[in-house]
Amino acid sequence: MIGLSGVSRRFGAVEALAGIDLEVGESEFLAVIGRSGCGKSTLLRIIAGLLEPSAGTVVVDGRPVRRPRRDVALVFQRPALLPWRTVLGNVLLPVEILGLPSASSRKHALELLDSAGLGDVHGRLPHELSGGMQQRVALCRALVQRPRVLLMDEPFSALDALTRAELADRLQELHMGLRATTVFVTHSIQEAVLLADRVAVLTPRPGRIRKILDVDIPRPRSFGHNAHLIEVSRCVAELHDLLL
Amino acid sequence: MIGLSGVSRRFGAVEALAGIDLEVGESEFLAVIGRSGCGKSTLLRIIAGLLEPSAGTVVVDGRPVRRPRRDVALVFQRPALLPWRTVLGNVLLPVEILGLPSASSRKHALELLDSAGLGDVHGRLPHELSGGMQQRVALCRALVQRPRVLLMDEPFSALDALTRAELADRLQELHMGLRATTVFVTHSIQEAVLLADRVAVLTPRPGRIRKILDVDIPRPRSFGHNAHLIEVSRCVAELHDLLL
Amino acid sequence: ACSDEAEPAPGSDKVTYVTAFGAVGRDAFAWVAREKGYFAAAKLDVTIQLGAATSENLRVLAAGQAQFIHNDLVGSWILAGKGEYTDIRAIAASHQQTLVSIVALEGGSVKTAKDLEGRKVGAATGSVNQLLFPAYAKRVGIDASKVLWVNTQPANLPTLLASGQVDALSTFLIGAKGIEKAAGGRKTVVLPYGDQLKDLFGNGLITTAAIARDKPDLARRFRDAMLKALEYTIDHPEEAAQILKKAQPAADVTAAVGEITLMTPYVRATGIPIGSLDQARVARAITTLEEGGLIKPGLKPEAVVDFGLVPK
Amino acid sequence: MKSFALPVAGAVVAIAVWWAATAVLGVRPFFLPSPPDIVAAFLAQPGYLLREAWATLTATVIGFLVAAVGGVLLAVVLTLAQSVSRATLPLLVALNSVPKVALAPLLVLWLGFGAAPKVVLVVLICFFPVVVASAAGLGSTPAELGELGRSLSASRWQQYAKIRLPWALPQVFVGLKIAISLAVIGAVVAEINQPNHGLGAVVVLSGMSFDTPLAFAAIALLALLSVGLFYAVAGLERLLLPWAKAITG
Amino acid sequence: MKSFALPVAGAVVAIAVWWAATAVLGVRPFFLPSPPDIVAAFLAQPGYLLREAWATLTATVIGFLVAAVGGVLLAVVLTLAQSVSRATLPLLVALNSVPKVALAPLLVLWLGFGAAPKVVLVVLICFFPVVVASAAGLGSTPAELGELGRSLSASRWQQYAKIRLPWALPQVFVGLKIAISLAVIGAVVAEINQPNHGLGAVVVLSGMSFDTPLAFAAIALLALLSVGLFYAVAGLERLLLPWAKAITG
Ligand SMILES: Nc1ncnc2c1ncn2[C@@H]1O[C@H](COP(=O)(O)OP(=O)(O)OP(=O)(O)O)[C@@H](O)[C@H]1O
Ligand SMILES: Nc1ncnc2c1ncn2[C@@H]1O[C@H](COP(=O)(O)OP(=O)(O)OP(=O)(O)O)[C@@H](O)[C@H]1O
Ligand SMILES: Cc1ncc(C[n+]2csc(CCO)c2C)c(N)n1
Ligand SMILES: [Mg+2]
Ligand SMILES: [Mg+2]
Repeated sequence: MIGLSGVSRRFGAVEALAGIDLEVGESEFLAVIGRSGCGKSTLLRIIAGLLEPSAGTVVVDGRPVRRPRRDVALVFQRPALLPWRTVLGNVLLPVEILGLPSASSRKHALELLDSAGLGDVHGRLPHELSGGMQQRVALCRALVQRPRVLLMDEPFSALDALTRAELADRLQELHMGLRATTVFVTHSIQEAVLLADRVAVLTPRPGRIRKILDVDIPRPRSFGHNAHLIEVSRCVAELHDLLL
Repeated sequence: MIGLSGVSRRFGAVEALAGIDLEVGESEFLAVIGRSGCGKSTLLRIIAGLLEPSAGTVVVDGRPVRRPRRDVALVFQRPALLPWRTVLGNVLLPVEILGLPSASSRKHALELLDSAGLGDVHGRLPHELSGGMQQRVALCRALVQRPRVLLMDEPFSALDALTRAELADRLQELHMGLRATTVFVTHSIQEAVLLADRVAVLTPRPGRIRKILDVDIPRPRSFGHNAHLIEVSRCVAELHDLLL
Repeated sequence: ACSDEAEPAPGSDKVTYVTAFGAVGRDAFAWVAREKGYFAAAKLDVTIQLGAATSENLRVLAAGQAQFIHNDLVGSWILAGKGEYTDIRAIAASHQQTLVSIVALEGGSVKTAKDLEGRKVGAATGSVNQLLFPAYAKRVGIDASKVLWVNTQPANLPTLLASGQVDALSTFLIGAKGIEKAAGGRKTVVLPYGDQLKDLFGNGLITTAAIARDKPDLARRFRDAMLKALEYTIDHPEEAAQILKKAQPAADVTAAVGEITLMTPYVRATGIPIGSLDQARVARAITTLEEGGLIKPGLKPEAVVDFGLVPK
Repeated sequence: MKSFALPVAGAVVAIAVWWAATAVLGVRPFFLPSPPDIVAAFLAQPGYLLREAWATLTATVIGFLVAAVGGVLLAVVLTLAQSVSRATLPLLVALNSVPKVALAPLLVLWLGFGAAPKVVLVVLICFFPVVVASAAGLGSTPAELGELGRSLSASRWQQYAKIRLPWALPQVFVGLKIAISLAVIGAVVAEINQPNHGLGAVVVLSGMSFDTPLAFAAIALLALLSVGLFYAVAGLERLLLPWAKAITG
Repeated sequence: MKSFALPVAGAVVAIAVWWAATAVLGVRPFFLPSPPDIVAAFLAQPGYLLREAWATLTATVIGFLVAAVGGVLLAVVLTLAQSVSRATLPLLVALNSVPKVALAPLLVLWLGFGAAPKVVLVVLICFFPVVVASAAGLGSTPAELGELGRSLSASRWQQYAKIRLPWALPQVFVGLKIAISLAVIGAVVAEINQPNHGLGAVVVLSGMSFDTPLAFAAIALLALLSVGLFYAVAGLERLLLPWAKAITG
């Protein structure tokens, strides 16, 4: 579904990404981890077609990426909400822009907000929300368009452990339902292991792929009850060492 | 050092905090955890003197808080960097405003940036930094003023596990050196247990103090080697249940 | 234009003079007076400022920013008669009759004054041209109220007529050459108010009552220098226009020569010196204004003219 | 209640100072009339003055609305295509620099004596601030919101309608607030040039007949009109953009 | 290089259209001179025209600088104290609404025939846009940066110097760009009223002598002057505020 070959990106003198080769299969869930500033966000923005690589090619669904695609949704690292729209209005933005059926999308949006614990605040404006609430709104906004490819940049970073676990559960369900190809940047190794089929580990400056680890733990996974403790620990430990 | 009694805060119809009673001793490190939107940021801003409580009183160092104090530093949930200042310029903002000695502060700032892994980017502008790098700049900015009270709102949320661990180590050292009274909001239970003398758990909407847990693990603590595994696990498990 | 090029003699009196309206032919004599050294000879250090319009000039005079102005006498007296600017004194008339006229294009709908009823006539907003029109209309026997006035700015008048937006203008007859130029060379029909309202003066030199009272010698020296220059100007229109052009490069020599030539008969009338202001005529002029309802009865000639200072 | 007290107090103080100045310095009424002179002049013919004020108001408002809509649209075009902006902005600046006083007579020439030249002058005078402020606003969308629009494959039109224009509105209103004041001036300049109707005509005609108090009564009405229109625009801003106030501090 | 090509192309096209219009329609030079007429008028007395342009330029620039500094300071005062703003803003709007044409003669009465009334008129005409735009900019600090300043116990002065004013600069420049165009107009209005010096005087005087090509030569110089000044301000903005461009998209 997603193929990168030899992708590099420079910002002036700074080399952010170098020689990235990566394949993400249809419906695969790939997590990306790496040190802060190693180029994770840059990688996502390149796949999303928001940024041109300095070298290399990006292919999504068999076609080279030149501009953003309508079937790809991106959750930004910062919520990027429109301050003049209510929570629901923000979630419905993609619906309006992509021209999705409005009645059913509205229902869908409200369901998503509900399952993100925001059912009762859908009429509020973003500045009235806490940081974590804003982040969840941004997540709902990406999910509402039922994308074929879902790119997420640390979508749970501002969330407490519990909310994060709940949403991770929900995301797994969704993933299984949508079968969207997912690239998920996270700084939490646990989260990567919990959610991903494979985990790509980037090296710091410039970001290169150090290793891609397969996570062979049966789904649905969870941390709540200490299921799969050993496999998870093994993966976490390995990833931890890889990050160094 | 910090005393809250009967502190509540409403935003219109929304009750964010209700009846908070809290004492933080001189040089104590208190972690605050709670579900997203439960009022953690609101609590910090009230202690910082940025927000008036709707009811109740806040005392810092024996005096009621009416406005921000010069010996209190706050790390915001969002980096809040000045886009026209370089990284170093941003870190030096409190130095200029508080009139701290400039030569030594500059040295101090550069040391802080170095230890946050930003030594080589101090001349860049914020928009050239990754999300995690921006967050670290904001952290350095708060530390440069050597505050007596340090209030931190999820300062590591955008950081990968490793950077986070390094900075947590560094923060423990600093804390032991500065002996600053610290209130540290986090959504990571592990982090709370690693760093705090006590952990306050807030209930969701409105935020009340459900419990304050003492963490009796000897310092310096760390997760890297599986030291204190049992105590840590016990604390983490208890906090996990308390969050529910 | 602000400083004299001819070196003023030491001990000269510094005065500021304001032209009637910008820097065109009718005002050229001020620069002639300077260029020919008449000011210097009279121990005057004159700063020439360009005037805006009748009332603006009077205001500048009243505010003490100028000591002498060149102004439309009829307009000035109307204002004096209304109780405004009562402390002004004319000391010479540069035009013995008013230059206000009806101007139309040859071949147009207005050939004589009789044709004006029901026509659009353009005039500078609120100008003396409009104020005097009822008196003129009465003399030529038309109904003044049947004329449709179009208010506009002075500079805009020729264009209005040339483009056919109005049928005629009420303006100074010396502008006729410019109007012909604007109309692409078409000739003009000129109907001077002066043919009917013979007692009204045109422009004149005006100073304040205070100067007339306290510094009559200064006023006389200034008046004589200016009148000498005025005479020289009408005798040498081309040279005067060149002098004007030298001081004011935006001026146009051809247009200035045209104005000077056209105004010559109004400057030099038989039997009286240039600049003359005859007391009996002034009284009749005031009567004309009173009859026209332009001022209330009671304005005395001495209140607007200092007859001790007029040329004899 | 309280929100009216301060502006009224400010006006009262200003009028008192003025009154005192005319009384103490013994200024002649035709240089500067005192407030009671002006009130008297208004009360002598309120119907006439209000009718002329209405004429000025309508021309001002129509011209302003045209300029507001046109200015925002032009700003959209200018920010859409950098090349268009590069090629036409200098011309726009050059055209704007032509003094409107000099233009007024030409407009009469081209458009006749009706309300048209007045409205056109209003449009010309208040177009530029709207364009400059709107273009600045449309160019100030934060990078993250710009990326949001692009990531959704929003069309140019959608990016403007849903993101850039709403974001720019507070700055558009800066342009509108400057423009509304200029609009009144534009109407008056046209009326001064061609004084058949409106408060500008009253100023000119009364000036000609040296009725300074009447001229000042007209100027006072003009000032009231300006203040009213300015606050109408400011009020509209408040109504439309509560979020803009909320995210600043 | 390329950055000059487009504006020049725009100007060339505009001049060509104009030229063609005068040639095809056979417009008489008195009404609308063709470009060569105007160039000829300029070449007939370039020294004179440039000297007058210099007079206009100096008055414009001095007045603009005074208004820029004063306007920003007043905006600071207005945003510092809501009560001051409430009490004085309406007066400011009212004063601004007085047509500058009507003011010009009064300024000559008060200040004489020198450059003073011209500079004052420039200040008056371009003060308001600077104030409105700067006040809007100073009021638009994001809540988080405002809190940052407060949390550091920054004094009012420090909050403005270190945070609010730098943040407002892009909007201050909107005001300055509008103001610089108005400044030229203000100088010209003063010169038209009192035509002893400057390009405005050339327009009036040549108009009186029916020398339309000369008037247009002066107007063309005015346009050049305006464009030059506008781009000088825009260039300064670029120089000072690279960050503002960088965080938008
Ligand atoms: N300005 C405001 N207006 C209205 N409601 C507000 C405002 N600020 C905060 N709130 C509400 O107060 C509650 C607490 O917000 P707060 O930001 O303190 O939460 P938090 O615990 O920091 O959450 P998070 O972990 O997501 O950052 C939330 O429900 C939020 O919607
Ligand atoms: N616009 C830019 N100009 C200059 N440098 C940039 C720009 N954007 C990113 N960079 C640099 O590219 C590198 C990678 O940035 P990126 O945002 O991709 O990191 P990241 O892996 O997402 O980090 P984090 O985990 O902190 O979000 C960083 O060193 C950053 O400074
Ligand atoms: C864009 C713009 N143009 C003109 C003026 C002001 N103005 C121009 S001409 C004139 C009358 C002069 O006779 C006035 C007041 C303005 N304020 N803004
Ligand atoms: Mg990132
Ligand atoms: Mg928070």
